[in-house]
Amino acid sequence: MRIGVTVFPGSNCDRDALYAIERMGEEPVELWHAEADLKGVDAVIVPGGFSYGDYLRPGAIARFANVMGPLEDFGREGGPILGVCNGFQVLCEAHLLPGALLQNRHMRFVCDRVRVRVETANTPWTAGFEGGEGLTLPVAHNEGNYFAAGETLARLEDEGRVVFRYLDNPNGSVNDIAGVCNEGRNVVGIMPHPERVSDPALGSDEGLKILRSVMVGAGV
Amino acid sequence: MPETLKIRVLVRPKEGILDPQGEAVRGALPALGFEGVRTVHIGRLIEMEVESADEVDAMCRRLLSNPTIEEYEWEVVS
Amino acid sequence: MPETLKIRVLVRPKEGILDPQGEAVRGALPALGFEGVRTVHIGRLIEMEVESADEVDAMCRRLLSNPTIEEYEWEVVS
Amino acid sequence: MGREPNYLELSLFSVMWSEHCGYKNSRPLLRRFPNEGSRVLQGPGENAGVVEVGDGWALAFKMESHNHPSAVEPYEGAATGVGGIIRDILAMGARPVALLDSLRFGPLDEERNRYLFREVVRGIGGYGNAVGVPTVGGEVEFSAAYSGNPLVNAMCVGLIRVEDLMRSRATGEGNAVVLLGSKTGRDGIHGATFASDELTEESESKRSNVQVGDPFAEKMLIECCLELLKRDLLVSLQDLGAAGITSSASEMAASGGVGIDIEVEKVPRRETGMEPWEVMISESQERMLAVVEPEKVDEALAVAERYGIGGTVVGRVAGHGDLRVIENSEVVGTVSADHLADAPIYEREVVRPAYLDEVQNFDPEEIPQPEDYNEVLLEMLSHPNLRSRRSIYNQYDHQVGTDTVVLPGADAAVMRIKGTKRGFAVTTDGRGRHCFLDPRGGGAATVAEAYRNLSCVGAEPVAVTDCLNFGSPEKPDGYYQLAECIEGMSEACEAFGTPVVSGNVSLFNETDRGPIYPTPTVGMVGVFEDVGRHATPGFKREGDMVVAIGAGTPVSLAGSEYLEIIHGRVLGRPPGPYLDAERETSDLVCRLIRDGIVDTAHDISGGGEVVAVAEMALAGGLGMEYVEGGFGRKVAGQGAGRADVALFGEEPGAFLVTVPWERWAGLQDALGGSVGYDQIGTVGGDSVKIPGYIDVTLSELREAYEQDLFGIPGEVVGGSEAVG
Ligand SMILES: Nc1ncnc2c1ncn2[C@@H]1O[C@H](COP(=O)(O)OP(=O)(O)O)[C@@H](O)[C@H]1O
Ligand SMILES: [Mg+2]
Repeated sequence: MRIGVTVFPGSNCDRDALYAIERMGEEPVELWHAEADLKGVDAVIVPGGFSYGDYLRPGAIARFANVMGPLEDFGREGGPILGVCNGFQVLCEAHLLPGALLQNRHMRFVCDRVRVRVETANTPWTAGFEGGEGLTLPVAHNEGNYFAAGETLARLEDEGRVVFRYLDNPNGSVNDIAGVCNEGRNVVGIMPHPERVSDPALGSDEGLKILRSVMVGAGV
Repeated sequence: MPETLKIRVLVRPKEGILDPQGEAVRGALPALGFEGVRTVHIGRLIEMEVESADEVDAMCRRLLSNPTIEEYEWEVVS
Repeated sequence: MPETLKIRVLVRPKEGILDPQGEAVRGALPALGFEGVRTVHIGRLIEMEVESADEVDAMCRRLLSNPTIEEYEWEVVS
Repeated sequence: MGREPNYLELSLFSVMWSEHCGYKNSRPLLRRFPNEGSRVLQGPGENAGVVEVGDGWALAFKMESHNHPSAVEPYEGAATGVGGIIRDILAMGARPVALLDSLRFGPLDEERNRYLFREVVRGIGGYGNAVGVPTVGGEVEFSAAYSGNPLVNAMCVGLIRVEDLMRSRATGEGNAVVLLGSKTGRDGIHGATFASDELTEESESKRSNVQVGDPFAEKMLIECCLELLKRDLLVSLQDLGAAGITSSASEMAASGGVGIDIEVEKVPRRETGMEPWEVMISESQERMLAVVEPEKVDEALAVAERYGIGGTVVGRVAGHGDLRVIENSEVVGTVSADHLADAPIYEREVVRPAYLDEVQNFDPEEIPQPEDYNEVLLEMLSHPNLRSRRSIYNQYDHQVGTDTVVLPGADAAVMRIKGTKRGFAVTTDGRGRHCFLDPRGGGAATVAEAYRNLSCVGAEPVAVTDCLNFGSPEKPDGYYQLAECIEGMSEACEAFGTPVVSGNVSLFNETDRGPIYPTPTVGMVGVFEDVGRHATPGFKREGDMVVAIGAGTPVSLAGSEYLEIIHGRVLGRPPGPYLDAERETSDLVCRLIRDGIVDTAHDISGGGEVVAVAEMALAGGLGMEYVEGGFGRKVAGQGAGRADVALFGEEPGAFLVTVPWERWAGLQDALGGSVGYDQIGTVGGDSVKIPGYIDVTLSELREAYEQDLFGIPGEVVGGSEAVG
């Protein structure tokens, strides 16, 4: 399977995501922001970092990059996309996902490990789970406080589109939301970093299960 | 070179959106001896020199603010 | 309850101070399809409701701006 | 130079010969440091030191101070300190892979100190997190000696293939000098140093010379330079630090034995009306200077464009040995590059200060013994000098790059090298109070502490970088402290086989309250052949035996945390150094870990044995019970006598390790020899118990230890931090 990783100016978890894909035994493909080309990949990860320095608002500038045109088409056509951390912020800014990520309620950057529950197995990025499973995942962000307006939030909950929920909320997110998906369920945003726990040499590979799920959906 | 216009854009959190910075400032004021401040809200100030004002509104809507959580106003200053 | 005044404070980087945010936004604009923007500067907007304007200047100096690198202006809006 | 220098030339000399660039007070003393070793590929004199790891890999590392800028504007001062040290590593051609911060502040009950502390930590995180280099370790201490004069030392480690090492040596007459990165403004140009009639008082207050960091520009600069190196487009690379183009160009020229012409009008500027001398000494951040062969210039500039950063040819390598500044084809200044890089030197007499007799005169009998040891332990653990640093390092991204094997909170950070079994460990340590009480002993103890911290994660310590933070060397006390600390550090480095390969000096750290404690900080790097074989301090298994290992060196209250925190005294001459015994013990612990006998180890350091036990218990979430009579290390007879000395006293060179029963025999075989050891207790339960003295639950300990360092009740915010 070919999995693309977008690289914006200021992305800094791009190499970590590429490395995790390689460790899964799949083919990582770098997708440079200035090229409007997804190079025929089967799935895309929009990685974490500080695209354009997070200046103005996280994700606000990256959303206009050339690579985003084909990425939006890919998402609308049902292609699996996972936005991690800054990638989640980019996907919200691009309206591929609902809602927005506000500054952490305590106004500090938070780097920690938190307990998260997988709320639904019905997305390409959670297909390898039973719903309700717990995971411990690293977080590292300054704007991870998920917000969606009343009706949007109600719909997310009703339609089972809250994909991950914090068991210990590190940032003040509404309804403890750590990740959501779009209506088509193929685009998922998650604040914690699965790629940081995809190697037993670093103590845990719990995150690999998220990345590998996309292969379940693809019948690999 | 064409003349330029000075534009001022104000972006603020929509009503009801969490504004922890504003909260923190308001909370800190009494300890500094500043009484009588009822509310504080913190937003963004963007000042630009542009060749034409035609696209300013589109820029505000699409880039400078996020309509899900923010509102904006802009004016030509000079 | 006493009447309140609405105050608007604008805080921006002092002259000569690097404004990385403004630079990055200006640099990115042409690629986003926005032409003709010469300069962009980004600062903070602070809006307050206060009972009296007497202490606003002191608040700007001591809390709302960082005088080492920022300058401010303020006005009563209503 | 045979004629009167003009204004531009004078300003070049003035900045280059400042202490910061010229080391005029410290250079003769620095020669004392040993700097050779079998793994050393690059010693002092380059942008960073470099040591060999194995499998073709090398580590470049250096530490630098940003004390003064951080005192003026803490957020940006700390941020630009991080940015600056990253560029030093980048200049060696290495990818920056780890950051550490060594910090000192005045006590947190003063508002200004809290403000400085909070903003410095925010600044380090703000820059390091965005630039994508993990901040994996550091240290912080609070003492009145640093009120108003915080210390902000940042260290960076970079990873590089041995064959790719870059040096800042300009060669090849006619080669292009290329300026990469941000535009040049008036950053860091001090109106005070250069009285200029253009600047009125009013314009002075309206403008600012403070440098602001742009981590986004730095991130792009890193990726751009690494790409240029990968494509073999560079002859030489150099960062722009203090004194900007002047210092970089003259250093590159001097070390290559050539000259450089700078065409100053070509330097891209952020501001209008800049004079040539302003451009030449501007300290605008996020810039690098490269030497490129003429036929490779176009490709190099295209790479810069791909990364969205500036790339401009601003000069040439020339056959003459001068740094020439040219404006629109006219030479506006000429100075010999050698001359610029060769500041004059002052040597002074070393005279023992009178205060030492006073502070070293300490009689422990005057110190009353505690009535309630539980209370003392809790008070110590909650003191800002011993409390958990979690509220600091949780603001730093310590995992980006996915190489951090042991996260902050242990004795040293452990990093892997992808694609190999190898790894490295890194720690920063400083002992200001000890250096104040006994400069030579404290200097040695600083190095020994770093050596212990690496040993107890299982790394083989290999080399040192340092930052010498001192008061004025123009005062006899200050000069004595500097000279003696260097002597002590050098003796320890020799005894431990850890040469000094890079470093930095920050003098004149004084306020109207007096000088800081003499505070040399050390960054030490160690290597692993198999990074999987490492240890951490947290207790891991119920039933493990807890074993104290020591060199038989004395335990003492002199200069201890206990004496300061509980009794409010900074007195006494801490014992040691006992360099050979300390090395033997440390090496032994390292070997136990490498051989797979021990996976849990911690050194006994600030706060003494019980604080070390509490830290191990909290880190592992498991309690410990002492064996009857096990308290106070019996190791070679130490700790006999007063219980508070045994429990809270400090000593050089002791460790706690744990082993399961089945490895006890293996441990005993390995220990033997001259190093003493004792089983002091067993891991288990949910409290720390020392019969007759201590019985505290983990949750009580945690409550004391895990308090937020920034959450002082009733605190007042100042400046812009609440808003910015
Ligand atoms: N300023 C800091 N920045 C990052 N990490 C820190 C900082 N201060 C302390 N730490 C972390 O906490 C650990 C313990 O600190 P400290 O008690 O000073 O260690 P030790 O006594 O072993 O030298 C350090 O190794 C580091 O991982
Ligand atoms: Mg230690």
